[in-house]
Amino acid sequence: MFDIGLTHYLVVATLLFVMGVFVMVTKRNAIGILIGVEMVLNGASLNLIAFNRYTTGGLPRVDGQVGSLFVIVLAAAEAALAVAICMNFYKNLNTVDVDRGDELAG
Amino acid sequence: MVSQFSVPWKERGPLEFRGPARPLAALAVMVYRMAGPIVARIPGLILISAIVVTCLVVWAHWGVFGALEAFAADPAVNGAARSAFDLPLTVAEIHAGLVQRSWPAAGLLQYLLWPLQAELVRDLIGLGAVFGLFNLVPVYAIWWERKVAGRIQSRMGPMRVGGWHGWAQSFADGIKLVGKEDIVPAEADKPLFRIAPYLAMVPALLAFLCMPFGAYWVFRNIDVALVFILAMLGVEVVGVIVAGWASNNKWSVYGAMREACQMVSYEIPMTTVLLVPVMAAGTLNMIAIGEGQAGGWHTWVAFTNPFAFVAFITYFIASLASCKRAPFDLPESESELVAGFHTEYSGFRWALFFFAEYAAMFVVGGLAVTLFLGAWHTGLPPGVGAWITSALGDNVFSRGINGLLISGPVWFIAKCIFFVWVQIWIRWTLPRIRIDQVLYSCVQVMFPIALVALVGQSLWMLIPANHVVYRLFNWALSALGLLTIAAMVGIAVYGYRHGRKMVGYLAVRQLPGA
Amino acid sequence: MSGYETALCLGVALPLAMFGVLAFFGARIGKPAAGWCAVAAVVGSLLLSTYVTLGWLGMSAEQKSAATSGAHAWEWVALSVHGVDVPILFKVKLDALTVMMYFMVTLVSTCIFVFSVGYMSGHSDEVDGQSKYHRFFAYLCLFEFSMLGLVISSSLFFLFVFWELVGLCSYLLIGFYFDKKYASNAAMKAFITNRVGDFGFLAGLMLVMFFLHTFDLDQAAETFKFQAIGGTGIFAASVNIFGWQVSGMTLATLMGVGLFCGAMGKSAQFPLQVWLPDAMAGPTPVSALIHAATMVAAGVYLVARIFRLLTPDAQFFIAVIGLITLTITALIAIVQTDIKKVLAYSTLSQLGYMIFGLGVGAWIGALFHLITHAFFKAMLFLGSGQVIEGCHHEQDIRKMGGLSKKMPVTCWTFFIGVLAIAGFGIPLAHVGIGGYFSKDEILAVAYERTYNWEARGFGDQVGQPAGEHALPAHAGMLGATVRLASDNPTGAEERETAIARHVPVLPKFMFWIPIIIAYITPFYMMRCWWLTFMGKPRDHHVYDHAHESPLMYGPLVVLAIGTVVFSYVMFRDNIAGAGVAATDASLVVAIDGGKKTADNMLGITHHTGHGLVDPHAALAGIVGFAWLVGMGIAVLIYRNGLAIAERIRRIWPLSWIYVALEQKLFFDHIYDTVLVGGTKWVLAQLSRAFDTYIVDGVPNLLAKVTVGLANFSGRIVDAGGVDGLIDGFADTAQAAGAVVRQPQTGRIRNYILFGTAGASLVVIAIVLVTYAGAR
Amino acid sequence: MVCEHTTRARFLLAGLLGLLAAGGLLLGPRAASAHETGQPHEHAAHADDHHDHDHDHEHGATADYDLRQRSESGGGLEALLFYVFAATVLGSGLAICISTNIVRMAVYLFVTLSGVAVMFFLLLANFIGVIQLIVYAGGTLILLIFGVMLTSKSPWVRFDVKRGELIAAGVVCTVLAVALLTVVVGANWPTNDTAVEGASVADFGKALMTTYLVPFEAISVLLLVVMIGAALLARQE
Repeated sequence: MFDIGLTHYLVVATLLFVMGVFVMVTKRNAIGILIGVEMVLNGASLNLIAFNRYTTGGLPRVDGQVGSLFVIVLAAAEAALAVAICMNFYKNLNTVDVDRGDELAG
Repeated sequence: MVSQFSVPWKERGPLEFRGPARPLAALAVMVYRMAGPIVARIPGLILISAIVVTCLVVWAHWGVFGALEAFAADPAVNGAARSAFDLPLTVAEIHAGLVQRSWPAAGLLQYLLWPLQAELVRDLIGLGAVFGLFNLVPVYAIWWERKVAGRIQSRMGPMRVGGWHGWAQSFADGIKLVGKEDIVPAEADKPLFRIAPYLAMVPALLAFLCMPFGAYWVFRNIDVALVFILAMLGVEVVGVIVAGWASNNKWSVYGAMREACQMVSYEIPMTTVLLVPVMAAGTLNMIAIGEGQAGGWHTWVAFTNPFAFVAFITYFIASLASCKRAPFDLPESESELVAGFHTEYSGFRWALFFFAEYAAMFVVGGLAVTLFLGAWHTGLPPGVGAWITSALGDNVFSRGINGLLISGPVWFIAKCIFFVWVQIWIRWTLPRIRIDQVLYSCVQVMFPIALVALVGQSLWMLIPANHVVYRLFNWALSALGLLTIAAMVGIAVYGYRHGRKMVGYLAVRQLPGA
Repeated sequence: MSGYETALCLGVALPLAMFGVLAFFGARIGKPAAGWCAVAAVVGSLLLSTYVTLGWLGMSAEQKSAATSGAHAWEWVALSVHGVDVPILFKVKLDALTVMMYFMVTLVSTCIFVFSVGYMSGHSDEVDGQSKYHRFFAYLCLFEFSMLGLVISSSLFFLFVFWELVGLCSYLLIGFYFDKKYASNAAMKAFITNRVGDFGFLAGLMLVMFFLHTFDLDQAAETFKFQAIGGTGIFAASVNIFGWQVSGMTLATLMGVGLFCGAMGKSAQFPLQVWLPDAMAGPTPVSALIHAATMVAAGVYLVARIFRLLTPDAQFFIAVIGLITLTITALIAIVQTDIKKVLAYSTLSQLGYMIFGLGVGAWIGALFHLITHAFFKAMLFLGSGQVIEGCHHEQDIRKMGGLSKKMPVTCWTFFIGVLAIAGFGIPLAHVGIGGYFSKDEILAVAYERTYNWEARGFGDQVGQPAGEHALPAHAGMLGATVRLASDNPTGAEERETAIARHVPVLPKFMFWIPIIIAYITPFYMMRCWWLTFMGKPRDHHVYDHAHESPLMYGPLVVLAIGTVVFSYVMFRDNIAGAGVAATDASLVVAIDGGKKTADNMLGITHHTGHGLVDPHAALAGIVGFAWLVGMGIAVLIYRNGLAIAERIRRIWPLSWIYVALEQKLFFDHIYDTVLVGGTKWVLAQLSRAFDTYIVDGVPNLLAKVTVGLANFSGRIVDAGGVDGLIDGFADTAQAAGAVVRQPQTGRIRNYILFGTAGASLVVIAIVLVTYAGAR
Repeated sequence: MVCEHTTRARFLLAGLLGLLAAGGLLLGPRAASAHETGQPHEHAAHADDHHDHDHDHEHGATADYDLRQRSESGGGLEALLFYVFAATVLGSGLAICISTNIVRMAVYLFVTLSGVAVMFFLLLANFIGVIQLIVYAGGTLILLIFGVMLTSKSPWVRFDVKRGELIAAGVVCTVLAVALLTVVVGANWPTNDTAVEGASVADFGKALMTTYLVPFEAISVLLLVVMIGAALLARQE
């Protein structure tokens, strides 16, 4: 209970991931969905870091850290693009409610 | 006939303090009653003695911790026995150690020292020190700003509270602000409105945790301190933005959005130019970067080569923008947005924003000092310190004198205050610029310059340090910096000597009714 | 790498650097300053070339050969042809010809740069509010760089590179006033015409690379000689070009002709001469620098450089081309009324003379003429530019006249130019202006090749292509040095007999036509000069405006001095020195037509003395005073303006000829109709065919097929009672769709939800399987 | 316009996830202690390995002797910090799930990100933690809030989803969580945490410049592309 192991972090990461999915699924606000995505990504990178710390066998290995660095960078890029897209969405439909963007729906 | 504006305070009762403000106010008044008259007599002495006392306290801590370390390391002292909470030393062991090293009052000290070997206790002490400094800096910076503003506008600034040049003005204001009613607009997003000031202040405080006040005077010496402080400066914005948004007030939102875009864009050149000293030192650890400049005036990074110098200037301008000081204080521009993001704030929360702002000023000053202007070093060649050590022997006092004269937190804080002063000075000198100009200057001026400085530095590093070109630029820039400082001091002295006359002149001739 | 090479390379690099500066910062440097920057650059290279030239003049023969051979080479690319390495080396060609050309180019262009500063200062060079001034000088600098590079590069490849660069500069500068239609058209015309020539050049280059396995001029010559002796390589090869089997000597001829095509394009030889007159659309300094003095001469320079790769047939071809050019252009020049056009055609004619000279083997004479011509033609053009500038951009000589009082310096320097091109000199007294000697030398060699040749017992296989019969066994002696008797006669004898076998006797008209033209040249030049400067002013508006500025006539004076003094004193002997290399040719002859007596003309008269005439003596009689005659006639006709000329023009046969000449012998019309029209026609046919048979045809076909199918299905399948089946399907599909449509909400989040559900199912499955396995 | 039942459903779900979290955390150590073979007091030392005090530099003699190596309290401290920040992360995440006000969601996300950053610190990944703070909390999040401000009309605008969707999402996510937790907790991870201190920034840089050079460059190119693309998308015609 008092020595923290890999599993603890994995549990946190998992729950963060699931919450992210839940947010993605239950928000109608485009930026809300984006927030969900960020949560999912955070869960993933927490996972990477945890494994990096607990399975390096004492060596200062950085593989997982590099992975999560890339995750962070990609998240930033994706957020930039997504916000830009939201802007256009808002410009065209005057709302960020993704349900309004259904011109292409059958 | 008596208008409603005629002497309103006569009708009110005396000022009433309620809640947590009451004891504070009482304390402040008491302190003022006692300290005021004395301070009014001997302000300079008090200042110096305060510094000395501070140093002494910290040296005491240093000695005590060092002694504990030594005990724990010493097998003769440190037996196998474990004291409670798994601390390595028992009281008896500490007593033995004290006696062995013939410390005075071992019987009393042992109980005092025992808890200090726990990490947590030490951290709490250090935290207390940092927090105290964090509280002290804005209070005096605000007072100082008002004085400087007054001087620049040919008035005296606050003169009443506390006697000597109204030194206690900020305390009084603080008490007033604490005493004020805590107003939250009805249409505001209340939880966010309440939490925003803390979001703005806490990062500034956290940034203090990694500020290296001296070679060994840092609360947490993490290997990525620089990036950490930058991150804190960046995170501080969230508070501002949230405040602006939660106020549900168009001025506030404008201020917040300005802050957002200004901050996000100015972080880029700032971070870029900060890479220059990092490249020069080859580490992100601020202690290491500071130690690299111990070799005297000319080893300060800003003077090592032209690109570093450019980087220094660029960084300073960008830092003005990043802690939203004039001429970049768009988020709170009184002329357009009533008070920007803190239009709706008042009282304590408002004060918190100002704590955050002035602490941030101190932090960016500290960054500039640590990375470019020889951290906590006087600029005297290291030989002096060595001589002092050899003269007095390596003990607390020689270290103390070293720290006071050659390299130590005193100098660091002095330099930081100097930078705070420069920022204030700039604020009261330059007009505010438009938001588009702000962004233009960032994207099209600062960023290219920053890139040039970065590339230039990386090329410059190819020149060996004993190469004649290197030497030439190094000494030229050092001389330049020296001249600048000398000129500033000279002007300041001149102003100080003629200032009174001038103000008197104004007071006599220019004031209405004269 | 010796100091001279460095100096030359530096001199090449300077204008390039200045080009960069002007290209990037020219606009900021501003109007007069940019020009002076360019002048500074070119003066720099002039100083360098002066240093080289003086050093060269001071050298002894073996020092020269050492300097020539000891050149430093950089390998640029290493090609491999048939496993043989063909490195492309950059190497400074350091020999008399290079030095002289270099000096000439830098000197002339210095004058012209200075002139241009004056010329452009008075010009409106604005295009929609932007000044093109700096651009002009940037182009000039680029041109200077390319021209000098062309001169110093010893590798055919780099020669070609710089060749194209000068072409580009010529294009840019002709089209300098691109906002004017005619200018841009002229630029395009020049460029395209040059492409035609360069195509040939490229083909020749390929042949060189393919068969001689080198680009270096000297090596190529060596290899060529070797192959010619052994009958190997290109002489043994047999190539199928578009079904035309070419082999041996013919192939070598093709190579030479192909390389010569480049020269045809660049120095505007018949049939590609059409672009040069139009190129006068460019600013006058450009015409002077590029289209009179240097670039067009590059063609001649090229032929001189590849001289040793020629075969007798190729040389004959060159001679014929030169002959045609010099003839028709001289004739056209008579009727031109635009002062610059007159000069342009005279330039063409003189270029024709040079090419002709190389064709008949007057290597030294041709190049000598090239340099003298460069001086006086640059001077003439600058003079015309002065006139045009002074006369309010009036170019029609019929509107001028009497300008000698308004612009004396221009007038008399122009007159010196006229004398020079007219070949002013006193025969047999060995006095005269450069032009006289150079042209005299070419004609002398022509005379030698036509009259004395047979008498010397050469060219006995006239008309029989040299490639047909095997080369003589002692072909090793083929290196023909037909030079003065200074070297030992006997060896010379054998060599001449050996070479002479392949060098045919030329037909007589190849001597006589140039002679006639030599009479015409002074006529039209004098006409131009007289109409411009002498007589009574015919257009007072022009006359009143006329003036001249020192900045512009300064260069004129310099060039005049150059024309009178330099050309003979300095250049002749050095080019003769360079001629040593040329006379080393394997199959063709290079004759030194210097002003010597017939006896030592070929140094072998002591045993075949009869029937030989001293060509110079003969020429003295034939054309000695051609300049006097031509100019006299001109003065007679035009002394009182245009009246007499008008009357003459109306006489019947002349009137027709006049029209023909005025229409430039209809070359432009022919090209327009045949080439341009032809191309258009072919394209039209092709596109129409494509449109008809593919764009329309395919859809029509498809439509037919579709209609057929539709009929089939409609009549048989559908009517066959499939409807019920279809309806059944439809109902089923509808029912299914109604069910399946439910989850298709069109909302991404729902899809994410479904995805997540699927994922969780998968995970559960894995977990269950794992634990089942574990249990 | 907040409808009652949806909020109730949200809180119900929140409770459910909270229970799951607690269960996972309680379950975790048992599984972990079953599988982990690492020395307890050694990795107990990692809690605050960056507590470098001045005396560490000073008494080089005591470098081989570290107070915290022997003290179990560090382990307790790590556990404490971990639980505190795990609670922060999960709590704020839950708050995001529940909240309907987009700006509050963003603020909660800020808390989540900071908590994750602290967890990175606990996992000896200082550099990544700082990067998380500066890029995520300092950049991306501000970008998000920026987008919110530019796109929402008033702080009270909220879009609710249908109750059915909520329940479906809740069920699915619960199932997913249960499944994943089963795996995470039940699996036998090959842990050997003998790491005494995390990788330094220098190691990180070396790795980026050697092993991960290609992805690093690719990422940078991608960033450029994204920069241009975002500018293009957000441009005002």
